Amino acid sequence: MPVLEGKELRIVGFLCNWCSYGGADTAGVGRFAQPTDLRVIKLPCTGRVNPLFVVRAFLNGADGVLVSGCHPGDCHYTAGNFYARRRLEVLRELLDVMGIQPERFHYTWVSASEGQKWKQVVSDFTARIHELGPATSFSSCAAVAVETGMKTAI
Amino acid sequence: MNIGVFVCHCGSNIAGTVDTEKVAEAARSFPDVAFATDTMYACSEPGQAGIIDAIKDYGLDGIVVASCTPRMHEATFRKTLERAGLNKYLFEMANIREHVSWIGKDKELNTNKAAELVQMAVAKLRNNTELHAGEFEINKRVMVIGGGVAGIQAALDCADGGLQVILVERESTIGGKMAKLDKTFPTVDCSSCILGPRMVDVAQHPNITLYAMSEVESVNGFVGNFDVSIRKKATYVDWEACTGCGQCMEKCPSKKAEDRFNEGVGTTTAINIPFPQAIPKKAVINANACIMLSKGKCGACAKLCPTQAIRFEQQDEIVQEQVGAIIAATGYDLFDHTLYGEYGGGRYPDVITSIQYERLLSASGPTGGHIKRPSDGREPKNIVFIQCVGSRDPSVNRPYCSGFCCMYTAKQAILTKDHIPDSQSHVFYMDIRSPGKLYDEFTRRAMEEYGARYIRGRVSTIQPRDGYYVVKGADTIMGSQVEVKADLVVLAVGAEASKGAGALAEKLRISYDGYGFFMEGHPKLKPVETNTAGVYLAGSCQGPKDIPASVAQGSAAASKVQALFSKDKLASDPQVSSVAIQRCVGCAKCESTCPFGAIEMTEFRGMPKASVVETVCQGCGVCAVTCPQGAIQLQHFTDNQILAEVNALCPY
Amino acid sequence: MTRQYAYYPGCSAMGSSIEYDISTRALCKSLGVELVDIPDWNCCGSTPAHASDHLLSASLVARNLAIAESMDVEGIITPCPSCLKNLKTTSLRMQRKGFHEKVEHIVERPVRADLPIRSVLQTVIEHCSPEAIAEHVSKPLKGLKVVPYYGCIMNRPPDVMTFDDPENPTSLDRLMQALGAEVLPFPHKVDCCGASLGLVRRELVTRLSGRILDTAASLGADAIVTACPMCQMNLDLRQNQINRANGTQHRMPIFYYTQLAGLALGQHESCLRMDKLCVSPARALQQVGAPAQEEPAR
Amino acid sequence: MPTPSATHRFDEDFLKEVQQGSEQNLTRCYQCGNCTAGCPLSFAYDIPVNRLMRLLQAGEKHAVLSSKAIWLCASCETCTTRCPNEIDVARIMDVLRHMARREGLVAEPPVRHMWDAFLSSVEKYGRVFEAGMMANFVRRTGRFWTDADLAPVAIGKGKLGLRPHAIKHPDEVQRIFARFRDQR
Repeated sequence: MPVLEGKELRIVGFLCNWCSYGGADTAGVGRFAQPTDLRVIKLPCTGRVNPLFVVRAFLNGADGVLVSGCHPGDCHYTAGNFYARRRLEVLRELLDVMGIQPERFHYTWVSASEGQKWKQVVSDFTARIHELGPATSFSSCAAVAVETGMKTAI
Repeated sequence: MNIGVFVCHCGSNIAGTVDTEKVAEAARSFPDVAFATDTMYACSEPGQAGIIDAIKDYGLDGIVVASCTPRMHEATFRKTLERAGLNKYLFEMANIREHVSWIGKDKELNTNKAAELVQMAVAKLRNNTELHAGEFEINKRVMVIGGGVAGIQAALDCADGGLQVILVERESTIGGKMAKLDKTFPTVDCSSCILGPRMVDVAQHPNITLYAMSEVESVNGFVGNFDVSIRKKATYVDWEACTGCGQCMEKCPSKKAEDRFNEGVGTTTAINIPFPQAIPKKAVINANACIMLSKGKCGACAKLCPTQAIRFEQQDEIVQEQVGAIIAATGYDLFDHTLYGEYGGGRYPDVITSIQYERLLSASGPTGGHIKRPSDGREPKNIVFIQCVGSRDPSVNRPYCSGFCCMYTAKQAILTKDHIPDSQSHVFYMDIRSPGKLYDEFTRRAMEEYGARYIRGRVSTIQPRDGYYVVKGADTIMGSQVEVKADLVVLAVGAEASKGAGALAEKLRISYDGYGFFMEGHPKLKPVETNTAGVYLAGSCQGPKDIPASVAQGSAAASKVQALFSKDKLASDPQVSSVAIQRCVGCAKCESTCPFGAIEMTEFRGMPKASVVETVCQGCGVCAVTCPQGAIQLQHFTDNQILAEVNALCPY
Repeated sequence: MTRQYAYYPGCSAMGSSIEYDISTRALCKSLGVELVDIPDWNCCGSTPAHASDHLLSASLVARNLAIAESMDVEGIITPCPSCLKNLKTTSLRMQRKGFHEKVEHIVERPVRADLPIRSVLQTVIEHCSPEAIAEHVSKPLKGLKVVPYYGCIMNRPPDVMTFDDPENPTSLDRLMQALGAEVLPFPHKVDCCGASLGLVRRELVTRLSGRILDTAASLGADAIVTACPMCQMNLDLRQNQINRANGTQHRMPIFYYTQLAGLALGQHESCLRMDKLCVSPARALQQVGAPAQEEPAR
Repeated sequence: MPTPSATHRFDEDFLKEVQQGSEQNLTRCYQCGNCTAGCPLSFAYDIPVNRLMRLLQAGEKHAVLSSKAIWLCASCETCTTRCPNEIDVARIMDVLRHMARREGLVAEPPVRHMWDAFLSSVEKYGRVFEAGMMANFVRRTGRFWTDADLAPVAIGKGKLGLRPHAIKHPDEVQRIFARFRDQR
């Protein structure tokens, strides 16, 4: 089922189960109104986020990708978010090369208690993506090329 | 696969802003979906029955429920599947309440989003496989961190239930804040008379090992098998030998040491036993104040100690303990009133905190229970109490109500009248918050029987004027300024998270809120659990609480531990990593990245291979991203499963 | 090394607080703080302006800011807290685009509103530090008991003034101690003396200022040290009015801190203009062995 | 001030105007009374500050704008400095004075005259001419003996110049006043 033309853009979120997913729940329980574009994929930890997931999302037509986990030091698995930070920093460098605007990608830390902050993060990022507008789509062959290149890069 | 989809109305919580029928209809067009319907309350008895029937009637072998957050009801529905004879991991949830219906009003957008989340769940479910939990042994010992009234209650309940308890206390004695109180509201019974016996029970209980002057250094492992290292801070006294006779205190020449137990009201000796009922009743040397330790000469205590217990050379010591569960009961600290420059910022000797006043009231306190002004030892006649100092004050980032100040202030006003019959108390308050059994009656007594004058308004400033203090406040009900002459001003300082709470939370891997209070598992339904299995909360470390509430939570946490330990083995979570041996090239990258050391390198037909120790793996999935071959995968969160979700959302 | 600042004297410097201006210039000179007057500066509008309209108030200030921005200086400094509050408030509010445009439209010139703005007191304290000043003291104010009176707006509101503690400022205390004076703990450091209502409601002023004088006297102070022209004029020029209204006999000298500093640094009377004070400082000055002033005309 | 009746008309536009003009959120006030407690001039007010804040919340336009208190406020910033909810009360008092002027409700005319006298002096010379301003004020209020006792002392001390210190370009300041007037 497609995004509602003109109303929404395609934004994918990868959230860790312990902090940010809880933060998003807290925002919901607090009835903090947010734009509806974002679709959340729940993972145990941002340490599980393979940069490939992000790239695949973009290649398949995502207009924005948001990754959010526990604050540094608060990781439920002690170090998962540090691994995530390192990998995502590398990814940010590569996005440009792959022809993806780096501004379309953002990662941040939101704890389970920070409902208000989560609302802010979602609102700001969604606004940013709407400013950038829809991403240019990739031809399937280009996509394959990029992904294989990516695999070797990481 | 035959997938059944159930879209929950949650009354009007979801159906109010999501067209659940439409979502169900959309779901029918998704691959492998054999059955889809909306339902009033999926979690209710009939709701679950409906799911079970559908599984039977339509031969479903996978279920998606679109309702609230999985953090709420995933466990519920997994049980439902098991009751229907399905493996509980053939289940996915779409969160269309917290993430959809509660955060947006546009029904069209919400409905569309809900349908997409269902589609995503279906896509993942199609890649799910049956998983089966293993079992592992648990260590039925429990560690309680913090020896205040909540920790004492938890420790005693666990110990009485036959569990081995490790009680870790930062100070040299247990008792916490309650041990410093003179009387307790609303009964005005003596604090040490009711707490004292419980403290003695702790000391004498065969099942309790007490580490005083100790702090948790690090925590490793997981529910059922935690490895804790505890730092026993140097006391410079051999506690095996020390009998607590107290002769050392009488002879110690250094008498200007900070008196922590008496909250800095007066000073004490460098070698010190905080108070007569201390548990353990052992001497501790304050290294900064000790002449021997700072200047290398003196040793008076060592000379006269009847049991030669003094050890100037003593060092901190690290001890290891294994436990299966942990109860955090680290309590709270009091707001630092020096942030209020308008109240003197600590420059006025006779402007003191409420807990300092408790020490003045206490018969075992520095003044032997006689209320004396710190400045000149005079007995005050006019005492002003100022409430909400560091509570309900956004300008110092303390917008919350500390809950118990109204009550202890009323108590202190009553005790003041008892101590000094010809005294007059004034209480500046914003609102009197006294919900609780016999609480409001108590505050009324302070006014009606003890003549405390309550003034509804905040105090703007306190100014000293020859020998007394002018308290400038407002009476908002009368609609005017009021100035009260005071001999003594008592600030009802609010509660805040105890120092080091954040650091401990990080060691325990639990979350804490913006103020540093630990986060409970669920604000309503999991008041003493945390999101980390095997770690529980008791008392004010979770948020300001009075004594009855702290005790109740101590018992609640204890009973949670008892329930956990009622089984001899725990089911291990099968959502752990596993290695596809034929794809593994034995590069050992995963071994080096695993935060838990859950991966061992083994040999298989002479080739090095990684293998996962399932009971140690916590399921973070860091290894899965590290593996260049994609050989190691996290069960239930495999690359394929996650990419299926991505592709469902981004189909081009 | 010397530092150049755009100097904004404020209207009172031309009249009621001329000795503050003179002694300020002298002190700054001796401490290597170079003052360059803002050419053709105009009145900031003080309370009458901001109490009448914020845009008018800001516009009057903005003209001065614009002129100062054309000078090569580290920032703007002024001895008067009232001017200081107006200048700082304006440059803060002009950070907001809409307001900025309105103001520029009215003053008809570009205004950046980005120069740091400080009081002379803050500059002296932070640029030279009391300790450093102590080394230059040739005539320590031994035995002189003073209470420091900062006035209500030298440090408040804290978000705007961002200098010293809003409830218990200590910069004057430290400076006076460095000069050898004995500083008494004064509870009314930041209390309002009511100066702005002097003309219209004298009975209010005599009450507020009376309390300040009473406490200072009861503490055994030889003098009050001020940093505000309004406060000084109020407590000094009106002291007889205050005495009459409250039935008191205060003869409390009200010094500007710059006068006492100059005195301790051995500056000549022509730099201090003690003769401008209405309440004779003679006794206080004799205490520190300074040449007695002739009893000024009354 | 008239006691607001239970069925008083809540003037929402008034509340909005105050909040926009002062950039303060009045719903933050929880009536602790700290502003009143610290106000040095409360003893002279007809309505204490915290009550003014309450009347604002209740949209009681007339009661607020016709109060003496808003004119006696000395802008000493004590309320602003100590408000636990970080409301800039002094700034609100400013805004109330602005509005009262526009509504022609000035409960303390002398204060207004003094300020006007001050400002017209500034408009004329670019700086305040203290003696001139005094004269102007006396003319406006007919209070001939205002501080008459101080004049000789002040003059004797050379603190009350009898000639204005006009700036070089008073016209620039005059244009500021003029442009300010016609943009309103």
